[in-house]
Amino acid sequence: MSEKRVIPGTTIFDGDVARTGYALNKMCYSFNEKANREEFLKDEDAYCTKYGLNDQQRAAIAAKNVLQLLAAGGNAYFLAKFGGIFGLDMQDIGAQQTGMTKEEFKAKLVAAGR
Amino acid sequence: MSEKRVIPGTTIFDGDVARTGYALNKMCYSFNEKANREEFLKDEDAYCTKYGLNDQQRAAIAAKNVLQLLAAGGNAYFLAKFGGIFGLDMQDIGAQQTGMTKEEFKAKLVAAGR
Amino acid sequence: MANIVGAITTTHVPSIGGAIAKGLQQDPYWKPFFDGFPKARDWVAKVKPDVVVMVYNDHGLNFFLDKQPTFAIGCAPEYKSVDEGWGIPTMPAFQGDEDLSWHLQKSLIGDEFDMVTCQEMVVDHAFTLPMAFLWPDQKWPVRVVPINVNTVLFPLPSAKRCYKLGQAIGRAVAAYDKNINVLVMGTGGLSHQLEGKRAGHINKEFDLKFMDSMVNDPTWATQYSDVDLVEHTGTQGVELLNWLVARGALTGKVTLEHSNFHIPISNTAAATMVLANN
Amino acid sequence: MANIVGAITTTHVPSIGGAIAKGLQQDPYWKPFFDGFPKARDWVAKVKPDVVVMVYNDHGLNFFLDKQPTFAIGCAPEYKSVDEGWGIPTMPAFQGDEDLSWHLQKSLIGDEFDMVTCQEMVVDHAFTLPMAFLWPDQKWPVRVVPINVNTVLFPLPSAKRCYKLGQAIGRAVAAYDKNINVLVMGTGGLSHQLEGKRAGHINKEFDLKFMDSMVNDPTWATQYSDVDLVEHTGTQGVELLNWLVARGALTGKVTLEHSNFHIPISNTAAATMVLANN
Ligand SMILES: [Fe+3]
Ligand SMILES: [Fe+3]
Repeated sequence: MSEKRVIPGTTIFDGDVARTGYALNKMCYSFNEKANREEFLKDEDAYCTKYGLNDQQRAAIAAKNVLQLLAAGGNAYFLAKFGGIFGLDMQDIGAQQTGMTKEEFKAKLVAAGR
Repeated sequence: MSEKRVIPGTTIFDGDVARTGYALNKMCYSFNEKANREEFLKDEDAYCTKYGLNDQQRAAIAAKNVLQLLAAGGNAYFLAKFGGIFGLDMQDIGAQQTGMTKEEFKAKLVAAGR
Repeated sequence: MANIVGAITTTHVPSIGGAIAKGLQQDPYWKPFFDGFPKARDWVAKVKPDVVVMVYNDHGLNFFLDKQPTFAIGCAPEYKSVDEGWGIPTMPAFQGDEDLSWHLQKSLIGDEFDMVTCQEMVVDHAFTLPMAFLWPDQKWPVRVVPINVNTVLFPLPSAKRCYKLGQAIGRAVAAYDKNINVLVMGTGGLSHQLEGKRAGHINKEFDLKFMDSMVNDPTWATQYSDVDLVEHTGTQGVELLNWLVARGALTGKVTLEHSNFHIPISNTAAATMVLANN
Repeated sequence: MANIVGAITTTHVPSIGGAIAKGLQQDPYWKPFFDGFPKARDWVAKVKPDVVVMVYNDHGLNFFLDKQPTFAIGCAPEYKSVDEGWGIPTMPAFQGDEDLSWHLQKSLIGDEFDMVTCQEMVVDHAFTLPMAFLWPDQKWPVRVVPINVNTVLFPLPSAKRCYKLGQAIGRAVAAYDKNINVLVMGTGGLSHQLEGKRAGHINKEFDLKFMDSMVNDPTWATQYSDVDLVEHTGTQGVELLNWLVARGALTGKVTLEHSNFHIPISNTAAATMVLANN
């Protein structure tokens, strides 16, 4: 197979990533339902076990670290449901990933409009 | 829309049929699981209500009549799971629909091979 | 014969749902975005659609990776707005146009589009918010037909394929034997990227070029692969594929009735276009 | 580069599962059907496939009408055989070839086939029985890639579209950079109709012509619409679409190694073909 194209700072959610991330994404998909979000919050560890997460995925969930979650095969559309549990908005998540403060991240977005 | 082609004695499971039959087919789909088959057998009526079957569909289920089930929007692949609950094989079902005895129906199949 | 009145394409950022629920439409942050809609509503009142064909992407609500469609069509009597994980208020259910859905299903599969047929389906913000932009009272005066495009799992349907799907939808609606007005909508985009070290990527230049092409050069974006589109517009900017499907469905002379572009709403370059089809 | 060794196409009537479970292979009713397999097994032993690409139709086990695909591809690490409603004994799980699955997924979507990608999937008799015909000990010596074709909800993908899907599979396998042997299987048919007053419809003449065309004139059946195929072969006879996909995947010179045809098994004209691809 040909070499994959690399876009810095960006993951293409293709088969390779989807393969590693399936259990994690399936768990996040379950968070569409309130009862599941509550079950997760009551015992995060048991819930991760129920969905068969591997160690890397469990660590990323425990750390609530988006870059780690992505590296563990998470897809943004599903991870957003995990982020929602903790009331994180997209600027919180953007700031966390880029190492900026939330204010800096927002300023960067505003600057893109000029 | 153009007139539909008619093949005597045959239903084409297209949108028109699928629309009327959805609840019935959904109930039959549930019979993939043993627990559901048992729940149905315990109280057929309550189970039909749970899946929202209309009167025509309920009557066809109660009568275990395949032609009626087809007329009510049932699809053969799903109805087969309903038939399986009662241990009906495809020659029982064929005989019922064609008004033959099972032996006559089997003889007709054998004749088709000559 | 059915008549395609035009297309409305718009961003569908989830936090807009929160802003609507809190009544922040006149708040300085939100005003430049919500100001885009009164003119769109006036135009809709004029063209009187009976049905909206809504081209959007599910965000992991109705579909999961166990069965991820490339293209799906709703053929249900109604579509419920349900919890998608963040407590955005849900909206009243949408009444399906089953006749048109099944007509399109038949026509598209006959045209070699390998649609997933959905007799039951729930819809997320990508469907509900654009409806609420046009009808803020959420008393939907139209029936709907959902068309879903995969923007989750790569490869995505190519921009070229999406445009062709739109053309096939246009042909099918034109051949429909009921005398109704159909509005096509395409939701999502424009440039944004939620994840990774490049989170916050926005590409104003590309977006403006793309918006221009929607009027004057509709196949312009079909030169790009899915990964090209990620590079230019961000990982979620690819949602512009829904716009391309909607644009492809316009069969006549297309004129721009209205457009709005504002950076940022949430992490997104927010845009709306109203295109008439004559 | 991957090598397509050939195709095996065969009937998949559920009651065959019962006959296997009860050891009735030498029973006078079943013998003419099971006698078709020793030669197929000998050929398989000779060509040594590493992977089976299994083209079949789900019978309402993994898919329901809430999300009915036209074409789907399995991209899972394994596929379980589970209860499909009648207590046919289940079989050991099948190991997926994830690398080949994802290669095909990418290639087919790139080729404008709008596949549903399935990272989780259970398989029914249409998948399991043909595997058990070739490997009666059910110790599967191959990995598998399932390809699912809609034969439930009309319109079906046309015979022409199915043949083209097969050609695209053939191209994709030929372009795969691992040195493996791939056997394509197509299951279902031949003529049979389970339901309606025409139940028991069988069309020997059409079946024999179709079997001949599989060797000598593979696009012959692409002249027929889905409803044409129902008329000729019965409501479930349309499962021959799976055979057409498998045949389309053969890229070289095709020769008939073996065939078997027997009426009836259950309500079905039962047939098996072994086609080598050189
Ligand atoms: Fe979105
Ligand atoms: Fe079958």
